[in-house]
Amino acid sequence: MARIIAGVATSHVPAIGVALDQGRTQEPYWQPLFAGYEFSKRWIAEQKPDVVILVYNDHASAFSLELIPTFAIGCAESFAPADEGWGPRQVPVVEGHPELAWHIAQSTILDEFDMTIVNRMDVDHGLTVPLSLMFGQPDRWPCKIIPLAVNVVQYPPPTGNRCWNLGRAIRKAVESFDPDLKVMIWGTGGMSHQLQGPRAGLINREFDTAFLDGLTRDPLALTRIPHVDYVREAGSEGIELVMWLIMRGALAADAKEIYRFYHVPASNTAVGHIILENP
Amino acid sequence: MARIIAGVATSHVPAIGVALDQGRTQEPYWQPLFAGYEFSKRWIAEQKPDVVILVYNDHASAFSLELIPTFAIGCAESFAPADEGWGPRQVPVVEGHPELAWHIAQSTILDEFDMTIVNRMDVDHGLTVPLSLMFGQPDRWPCKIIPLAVNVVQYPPPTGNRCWNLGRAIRKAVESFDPDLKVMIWGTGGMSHQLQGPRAGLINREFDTAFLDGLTRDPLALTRIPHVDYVREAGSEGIELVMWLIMRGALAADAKEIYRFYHVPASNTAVGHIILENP
Amino acid sequence: MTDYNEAFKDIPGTVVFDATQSRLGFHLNQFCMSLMKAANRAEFKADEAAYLKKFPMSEGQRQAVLARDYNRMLALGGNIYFLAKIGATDGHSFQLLASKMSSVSEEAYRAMMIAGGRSVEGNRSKSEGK
Amino acid sequence: MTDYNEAFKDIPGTVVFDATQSRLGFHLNQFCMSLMKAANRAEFKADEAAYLKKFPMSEGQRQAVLARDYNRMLALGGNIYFLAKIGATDGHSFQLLASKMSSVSEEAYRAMMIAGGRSVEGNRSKSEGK
Ligand SMILES: [Fe+3]
Ligand SMILES: [Fe+3]
Repeated sequence: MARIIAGVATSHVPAIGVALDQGRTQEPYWQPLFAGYEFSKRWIAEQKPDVVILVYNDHASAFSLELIPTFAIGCAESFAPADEGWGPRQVPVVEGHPELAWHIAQSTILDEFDMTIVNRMDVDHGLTVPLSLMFGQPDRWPCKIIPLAVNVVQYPPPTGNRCWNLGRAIRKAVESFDPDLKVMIWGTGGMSHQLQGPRAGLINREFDTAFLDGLTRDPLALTRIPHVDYVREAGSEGIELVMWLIMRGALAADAKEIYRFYHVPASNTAVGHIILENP
Repeated sequence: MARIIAGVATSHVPAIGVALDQGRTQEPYWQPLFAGYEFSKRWIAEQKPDVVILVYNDHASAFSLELIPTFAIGCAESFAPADEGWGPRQVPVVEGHPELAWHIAQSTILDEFDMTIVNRMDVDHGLTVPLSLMFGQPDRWPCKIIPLAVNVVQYPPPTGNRCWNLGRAIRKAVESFDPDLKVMIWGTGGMSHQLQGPRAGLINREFDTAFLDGLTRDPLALTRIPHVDYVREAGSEGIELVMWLIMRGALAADAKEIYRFYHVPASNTAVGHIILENP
Repeated sequence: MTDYNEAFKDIPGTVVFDATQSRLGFHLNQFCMSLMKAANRAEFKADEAAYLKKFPMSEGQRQAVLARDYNRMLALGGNIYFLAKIGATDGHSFQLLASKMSSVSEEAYRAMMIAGGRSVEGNRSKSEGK
Repeated sequence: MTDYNEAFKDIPGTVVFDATQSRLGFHLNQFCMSLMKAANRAEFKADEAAYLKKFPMSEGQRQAVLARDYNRMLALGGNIYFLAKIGATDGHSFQLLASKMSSVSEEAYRAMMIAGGRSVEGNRSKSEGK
């Protein structure tokens, strides 16, 4: 039986990818940030997940305004890095896990989630930057990846409660998949940041800390945060945090925090990172 | 306040469109079929709906296997007839109602339906044949249309219960839309038919009659029909009937049947048609 | 969930387009989608084998297309709504396709439909059919 | 639901990309998407005004693009993730864009971020800000 062994959350700032790709990780500006992922890289090398379900949002790369899925699950064999306007990142192609992805699609649709199934999709920094942070710069990503793209660009995004429940449905799906796989689920985006308008640069360490605390202490309380509070407290792009609730919903109630990192700034963003292990 | 005044269900057989477009409606084969819609055409000319929410499925026209939304709502200004392999039907362009469509999208997403918002989409016979049956051959469709495309091609389609609940959420959305609009909701596809394999041509009048009866007598019972029973009893394409449950879910519990028509065959299909008025 | 998929397999003469079929037939069905453009239909008709080579499908799938063996195409992952675009390109009606798949003449098929269609009796379950 | 949309309007210096903005900015944002192809970026750079004419956007939107007035583009329905493609085409960092939108120099903006970012205090509500 497949099982979810752990959840990882991390910001997915595009500038982090640029710093990595340009070999600038040891610059004083970037060094503290990458240092914060050293533990995580050692940890995941030991954990050796077979598959990562990677919850992220597309940033107007694969999806324009022509078609906006609320939840899109990538069932393809592979996904190429997207050209976001400065050429695609020179990182490995992402290999999918079509069997498990289709299984999750089927299981969640029968559990009355209205998934969009995607068989051709380029993946942007929202997906590739977390891979770089956790796996460094290998020639090939060391596991299979199932992209799960969540709309947080066009309002309204899904509610926090809906995200949580999707996480629960994903857990049920994984646990009903026969092959004996070690699966992780990652939630990406956030933490507080605002990229637009006169309020750009907003950071809210207090909100972020409470959110990180809530992930272990009282995750259900987080599911009741309305969208307007994310935008007000964590900036317009802080809304990405709803994706962390999919990750958290897929874990056991008593999942244990084994690592946490918080750093301001990476470009415009408060970088938050947490690892939760299932018992 | 906008309100849903009635629901209409009808099959959407492509051959019906061909017969209409080629002026063959008076041929002995087709005459009884079109006669069955004479009442409906008079009725709808009197009703003068402002908007029709048209629930249908795309038949590999707008959506290939690259991307398969479970529920896609068309929010564009207009939708062109699709080229399904023999050139587009020569029928008017479908004019949308972006304000109401976006309102429904927002309301249903906040009610935790995971809608896909679509702003560019061609519409195939699944949408245009019902328009022809109900409105004949005008130069311009007499009302605005909001396409709601439901996946019934790739398994699994949404459950009957999920469709029903989406209908309820649509009703709530319409009733919270300020402008004073007369809205109809149509469910299309079905009834029993199978287009594939050695069992092609399957028709099940008994099942179809029970389904039509159930729409007024006990619609909730219909929501509990499992997918396998549709395929077994109503043929592989009979699964389209789940879309009728979205229509029915959007109506009042005591909606009244004012017209019914049933005819076998149109090409490979049992044609069913029912009109239900809200009290 | 396994039960969900298995249940359909008891239904005779029917291929349910589930994940397995969808993955198997992806490129076959993408080929069919390409026939929605008039220019592609013309190119396909001019040299079918050459056109099919442009799509990374299996040789078995290509042969089934060339032979217009719809049941074989269904078995190899084709979905009927996609395959219908081949029929449309040929100028064939859906009834002709249906008659081929059920191995009767088009007239016999049409007559069956006019007489009320194929009965569900004996066609519900593989065990019942025997 | 009106309440849902209205609530965001109390937040200062922020445009929420709702249905109204999305409809207003559709073609502006589609133009931005076109910049994901290197050939289109080159064509845009060669003659910006001519390239913009290819998209059915308003004259105001075209002027805002030419002037790289990002706040104006936001007001006219642009979404920041789409608009970022203009910045990328210009070779500008997101921080430069952010400094422009908040009307400070890039250095001042960078310094603010290094010092912990813009405080939420006084930035939660339009009434609070006054
Ligand atoms: Fe992001
Ligand atoms: Fe249909």
